[in-house]
Amino acid sequence: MTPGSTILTGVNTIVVERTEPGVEVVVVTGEHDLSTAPELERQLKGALESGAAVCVDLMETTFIDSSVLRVLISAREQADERGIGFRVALGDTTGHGVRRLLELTDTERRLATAPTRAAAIAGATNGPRG
Amino acid sequence: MTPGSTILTGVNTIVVERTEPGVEVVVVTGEHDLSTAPELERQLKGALESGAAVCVDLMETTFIDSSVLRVLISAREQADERGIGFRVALGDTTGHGVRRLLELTDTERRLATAPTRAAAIAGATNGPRG
Amino acid sequence: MAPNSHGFELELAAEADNVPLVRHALRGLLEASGISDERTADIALAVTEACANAVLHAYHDDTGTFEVAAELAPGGRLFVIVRDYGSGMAPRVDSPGLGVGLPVIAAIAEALEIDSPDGSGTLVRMIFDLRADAS
Amino acid sequence: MAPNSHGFELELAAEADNVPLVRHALRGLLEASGISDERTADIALAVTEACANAVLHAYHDDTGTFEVAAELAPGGRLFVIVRDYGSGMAPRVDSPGLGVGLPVIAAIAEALEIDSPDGSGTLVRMIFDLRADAS
Ligand SMILES: Nc1ncnc2c1ncn2[C@@H]1O[C@H](COP(=O)(O)OP(=O)(O)O)[C@@H](O)[C@H]1O
Ligand SMILES: Nc1ncnc2c1ncn2[C@@H]1O[C@H](COP(=O)(O)OP(=O)(O)O)[C@@H](O)[C@H]1O
Repeated sequence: MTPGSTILTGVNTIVVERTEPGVEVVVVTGEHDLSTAPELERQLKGALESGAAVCVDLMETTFIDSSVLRVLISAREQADERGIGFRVALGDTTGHGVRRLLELTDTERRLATAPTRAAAIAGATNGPRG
Repeated sequence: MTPGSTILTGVNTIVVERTEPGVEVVVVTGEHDLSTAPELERQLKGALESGAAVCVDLMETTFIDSSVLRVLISAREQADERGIGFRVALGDTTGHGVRRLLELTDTERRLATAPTRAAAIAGATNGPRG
Repeated sequence: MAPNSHGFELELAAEADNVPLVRHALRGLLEASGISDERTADIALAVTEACANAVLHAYHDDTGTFEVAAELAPGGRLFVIVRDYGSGMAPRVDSPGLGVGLPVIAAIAEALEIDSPDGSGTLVRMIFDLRADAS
Repeated sequence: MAPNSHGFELELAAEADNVPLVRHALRGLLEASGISDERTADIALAVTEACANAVLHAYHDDTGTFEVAAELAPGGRLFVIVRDYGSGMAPRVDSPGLGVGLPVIAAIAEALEIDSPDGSGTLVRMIFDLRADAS
């Protein structure tokens, strides 16, 4: 499944960055829903199997639906089970559509969020509960 | 929590019978919902910890809601995990209200049903997948 | 609170033990109207799920009340409203329930309507077709 | 299928890749009407969840279509209908979803109505209050 909505809004991407040692940063840009959730799930699975800590960067995410939220919650649970550091960067630049879903479902804490990408990377590399 | 609806319909009871060797028969009579689901959960927990096989007799059950269905499904899952024989007796005398919920949610198979109490006891004492 | 031949209204504490009372009133109404046992059981299931939601989800740790109104309408229909004054619809990823309540109601009722009047809980309206062969 | 200033109608294959198209049409309509970005995002979320249900639950292994109609109404309201011709509401204890779709819609919409016309799928009607401060 390709990110089918790219043509519509230009920048709906999922990119894994390995620029910092010991952490895989999964950068989610634009809007994501059931059409891209399986791709996100695959990328997160790969990151969780890499042995490194995992940071999901939602700083430039404009929209997610409950399919994407399910994938994020399940990644966090898997990380905890395996003792892998995990954080979600969720900050001022994150879209209202993302915050709204987390608020409504009261899941912000469940995702282990940090307010910037740097804080999320630091949190993730300090271990699962760092 | 006492079965608060007893006064209304006379016979809403949960009784554990140990008349047959090697099997605890949890007999559910009348109508059951969130008001009695916790009591059913307790009785099933006790039965599952007894070491014996477990049969849930719904032959005289007239009504269940999704709280009760959740308890039954979870008991079946626990039985499977621990290798305990488990069957639910669901037959001609079982109320329409019970069948309807199982049909709608397509959960009859998930509960490991048998059409009579005798068949359920036989199935349960033959082991989890007997 | 007195049932009559056309309907009933109940105001109850949001406690599990009160849900059977609602089914009791509902059966009284439907039996007096000659509705089939099968259809009555279906409707009792849907209404129970709506009441269960008011009891389990509306008030978190608080106490509160819920109201049930049922009315037989011309044309072989039953209107039922279940209303609470709790949090309003609050989606929970960790619901202790099986998660089939709303779809079960929607499957049995001809129409299910959920209103969330600002700051005053949840109002669930259900319309049931009373013919025995209605699905 | 052409959007105009008052609304739009779409008929789409029940496939995940088509759901972003619905949001695109919805944003076009709401932006042209000067609705706040926040409220637009809320409504996009609710409508996405309704479309996701048509795509994920209505047709099991079959293929099918779903329709979306949106209409701006006087008084600052938006009516949206999402309709499929699938199985009708089928509660599943093993839904692959998070189980928050219907409550999320109910929490965002002023009113959510679910009809299950006999043997012809599911019709979901949503009414949204377009004022920015509506919850
Ligand atoms: N009256 C209500 N007040 C607040 N939240 C509700 C109410 N009814 C339903 N909900 C929310 O909707 C969700 C789905 O309800 P339902 O389909 O009945 O499944 P369940 O109750 O088993 O979780 C509930 O988990 C809850 O978060
Ligand atoms: N259009 C539909 N057709 C058939 N079943 C549906 C439809 N929409 C919802 N459902 C049923 O209602 C359930 C609850 O839906 P929802 O609250 O969106 O949660 P989820 O989709 O995450 O399971 C679904 O699991 C499904 O069983």
